[in-house]
Amino acid sequence: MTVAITGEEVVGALDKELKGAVKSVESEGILVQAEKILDIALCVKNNKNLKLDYLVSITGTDYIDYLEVSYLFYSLDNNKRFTLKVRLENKSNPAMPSLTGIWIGAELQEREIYDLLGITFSGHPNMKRIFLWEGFHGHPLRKDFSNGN
Amino acid sequence: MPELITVGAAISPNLPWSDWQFGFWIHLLIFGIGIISLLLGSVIIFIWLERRLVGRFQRRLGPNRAGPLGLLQSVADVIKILTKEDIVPSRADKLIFWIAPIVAFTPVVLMLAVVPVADGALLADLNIGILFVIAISSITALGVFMAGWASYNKYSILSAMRTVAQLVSYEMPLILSMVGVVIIAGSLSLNDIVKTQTVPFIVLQPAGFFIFFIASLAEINRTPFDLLEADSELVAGYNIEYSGMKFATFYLTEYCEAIVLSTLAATIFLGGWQGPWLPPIVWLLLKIGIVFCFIVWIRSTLPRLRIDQVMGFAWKFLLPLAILNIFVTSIFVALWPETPAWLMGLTNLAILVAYILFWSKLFKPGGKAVAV
Amino acid sequence: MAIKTEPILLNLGPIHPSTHGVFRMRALVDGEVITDIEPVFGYLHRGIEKLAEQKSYRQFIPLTDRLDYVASMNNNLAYVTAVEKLAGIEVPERAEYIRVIMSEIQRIISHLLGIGSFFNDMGTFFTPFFYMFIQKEKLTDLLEMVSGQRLLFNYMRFGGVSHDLPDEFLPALNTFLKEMPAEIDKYERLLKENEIVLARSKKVGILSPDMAINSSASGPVLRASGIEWDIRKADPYSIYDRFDFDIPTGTVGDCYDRYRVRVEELRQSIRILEQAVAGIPKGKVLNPVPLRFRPPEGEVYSHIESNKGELGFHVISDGSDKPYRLHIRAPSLLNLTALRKMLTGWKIADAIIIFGSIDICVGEVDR
Amino acid sequence: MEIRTDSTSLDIDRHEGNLIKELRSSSTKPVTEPSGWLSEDLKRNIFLTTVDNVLNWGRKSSLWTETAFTACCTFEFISLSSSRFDIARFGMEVLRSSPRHADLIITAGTLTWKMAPQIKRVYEQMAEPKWVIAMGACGITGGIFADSYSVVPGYNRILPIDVYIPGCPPRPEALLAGIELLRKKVEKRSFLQG
Repeated sequence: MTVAITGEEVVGALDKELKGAVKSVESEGILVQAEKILDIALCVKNNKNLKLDYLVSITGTDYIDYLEVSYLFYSLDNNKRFTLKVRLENKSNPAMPSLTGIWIGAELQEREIYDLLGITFSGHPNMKRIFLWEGFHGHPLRKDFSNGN
Repeated sequence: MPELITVGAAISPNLPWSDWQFGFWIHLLIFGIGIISLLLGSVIIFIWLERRLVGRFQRRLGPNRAGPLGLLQSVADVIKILTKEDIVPSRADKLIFWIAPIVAFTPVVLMLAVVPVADGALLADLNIGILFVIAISSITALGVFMAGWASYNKYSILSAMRTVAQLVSYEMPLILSMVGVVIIAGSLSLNDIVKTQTVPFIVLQPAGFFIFFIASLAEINRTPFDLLEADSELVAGYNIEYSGMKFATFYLTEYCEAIVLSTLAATIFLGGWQGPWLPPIVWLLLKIGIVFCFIVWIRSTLPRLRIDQVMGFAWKFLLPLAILNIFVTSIFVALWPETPAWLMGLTNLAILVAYILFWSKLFKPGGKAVAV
Repeated sequence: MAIKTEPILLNLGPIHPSTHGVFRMRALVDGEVITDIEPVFGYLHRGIEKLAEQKSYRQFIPLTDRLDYVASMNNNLAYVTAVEKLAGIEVPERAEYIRVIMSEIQRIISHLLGIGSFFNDMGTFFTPFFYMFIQKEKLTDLLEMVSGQRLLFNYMRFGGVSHDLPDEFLPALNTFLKEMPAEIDKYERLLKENEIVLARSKKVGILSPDMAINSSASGPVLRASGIEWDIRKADPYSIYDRFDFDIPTGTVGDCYDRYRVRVEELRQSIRILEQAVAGIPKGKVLNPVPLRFRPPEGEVYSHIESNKGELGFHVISDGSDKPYRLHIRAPSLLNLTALRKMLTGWKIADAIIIFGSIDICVGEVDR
Repeated sequence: MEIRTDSTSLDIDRHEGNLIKELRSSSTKPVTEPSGWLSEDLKRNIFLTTVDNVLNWGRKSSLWTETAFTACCTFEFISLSSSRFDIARFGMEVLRSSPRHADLIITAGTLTWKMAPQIKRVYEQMAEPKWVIAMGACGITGGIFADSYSVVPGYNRILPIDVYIPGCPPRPEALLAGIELLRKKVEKRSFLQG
């Protein structure tokens, strides 16, 4: 059984590194500041106890007031999973650091989020539309999207 | 050596019209028409045969709706292709684009000029028959290259490059594999070679046949050497931009080549028209059919090699073996001309087996480049 | 002295015989060698994730069929389990058994096609492909018996499956299970030790274990690199914890290993099917759920080991009858992450078979 | 227009994006279809000569298919060409990947706007005479995906369709029936008419 690591466990394990970055702690994950995501991701990956070395999935969601990006990690050795969340309040020009430097598995998923939700990931080697064509107007998964002409 | 070049002198005295007044022209007419109609007719049959056979290999029926047993399938294909629109890409090299199919097709037909269908019954009994075949057969590669180059298409250029590399490499073992036969027969004329085969040369020269068959598979671009067409890589290869009649010519060339090389294999190694009871031409066609079916069998079974593996196979495996074969054969012929056929054949076979075993020990499959 | 060469830009796809649908690679080639390559996606982007937000939970089931259309039952299963987890719906035991049977049949179909088209890419003239298709057709008949469709089944429902198995199904499946191992042995005799297959696929397109983990590869691609990670074992969903099977792994992570892993998985699937057929209980197959049901507010990520890898559904509910957001973690897309690194430096012919050995389904890549 | 030959170049993407936009804005209505061939177009039928018959027999007996398949329906087409249904009986097992050699496009699967210029281009590259079969619901109207922002509602927006085969996906038998229908249509073509 893949057991979820609770937010408290992670905060406990990474108390020093996480100082000030955590916004709130949930049952299966933590919500962190967007600017600090790179440091935190590195911490959870390299921490000997956590060893969250496998990036499973990145989901972007449009919650009218803000955009949320949630990262799901596994630890293949310990059979654990863990969720990191980031909220972006600036909906007109959302941007956050890219995780491609740590997991290249993030490359296509971040492009997908850029394409469908319009979040720019700084530091991504190839930040352009992935599914839709250049010149497509809008981002389909935004709730205010109409049709794209 | 003027008599080598004069075709008139090459008419066999066995033929009834050899001493007629316009015998030479009548000869040309009869055999010219004969060869072309036989070739085109057999192409139609052999394409049908291949499609039916491949069908059977794949546990299905194959074409059976057009005409009885689907025999008219190729006729339907020809009618359709010939009446299709003929497209010339706007950025193609028009002149070369036009000539390429002709350059590819003509030599294939010419090769049959020196193949006997019965004793002395051939268009030109050149005493350099084999040399003629080799010289002519390389021209097809030029046609294919011209087609690939002139099409102004990236896939066809890649295919053209592969053509040159592959055909030039396999020309070497193909020629050298026939040298053993020539040494034993003591003649370059195909008519004489067939006549000396009281025992088919495949028994005397199993290694020679092995090399010849593999090299000719590469020459006619059949699996596992079908890199020029390489459906799954290069889409359609050198003829990607051709449509209508010109494409039909290439399609025809491909099958004619297969038939002609089956003919050569039958003539040089399998005793040509020789055989009991049946008329000579039937024996020849039967042997061609057997070789062709074997080619089809290989086509429907094996995957394709990569370009560097294809080249490595020619230069590192086939060429040394061919040279070894010539060496051993000439020792036999020069020192012990009285050697019985079975001993000679057995020695040859032993060399072939030992060589393959030796080479397979060195062979490491996989990786970026061929490793031996 | 090096010859000065000019690289050319070669377009492989989207209409190309061996890009398995409408995938496209823009390759910069120097002669035959690929110096750089960029996969181009989106030629089958149908906006399934957006359509999910416009349809009710149950209306979305047929759309999941069209993700990985080679194995649509698996997509059904992944989606249905996700929503069941979200709403806390119980599934009858017989239905769980049926789900496992369907999922494994689909895995066999998908792997047969994957292996077959891999050899097609290698240049065999359709023969292995058609041999495997004969077996695939037998399974398709079985699935048709159950669902009435041949490809896109729309069979699973929240709380079970849409209807019970017909009486002829289990005997027919048993017959198939008896003859299938011999068929696999036949393929093995033909292909496993073939010199050309070895020469083409051994040590070609190696994906190292570190790279495989780092690039979020999953399924046979990950296992071929030597990592023993199978969600059926690691996080058993449905009733997979009751079955006895092994996780085949590769050692090198080359094309040959990926092919071997798929063949071994065929055998393991047959093992699971045998156990499932032997143990299937009687009973009802569906705990009815209202047509327009509203799961509670919340979010859930649920995953299954689909034939291509980890297929996950991230469903976010706002309490209404439509999903607020539905994200599909598509294994085909993520297995392609490392494609660029795997292909650079290889010849065009290798690129085709490396791509073929990853075995993607464009419907799932682009969604 | 000069395009940088760099595989990651944005220029190519922009160029292709413009093509898609142009096509999308220009194809808001279905292409008119060559209809009326099944109804008794007597005039044309009377003038069918022996030449026509032979030509049409050749054409209908060797319909080579272009391998331009997009999505799910592909598998039903492959089923049709595999050992069980064996389309080779009609001489159709020759799948040509080069549009220059092909006579028939079977539009197996959903068409997206991103894919549309490519399909149109393949159609334009094919040599006359050529035919199109719209296979499956997506090929006819966009099917289950018709509401989507990126899906073309039916191939008839960009190509003239000869035969429609409904189903999602159509069974191989249905596809065979559609092909039989197309063969009937081919038979009615007159050489003079082109």
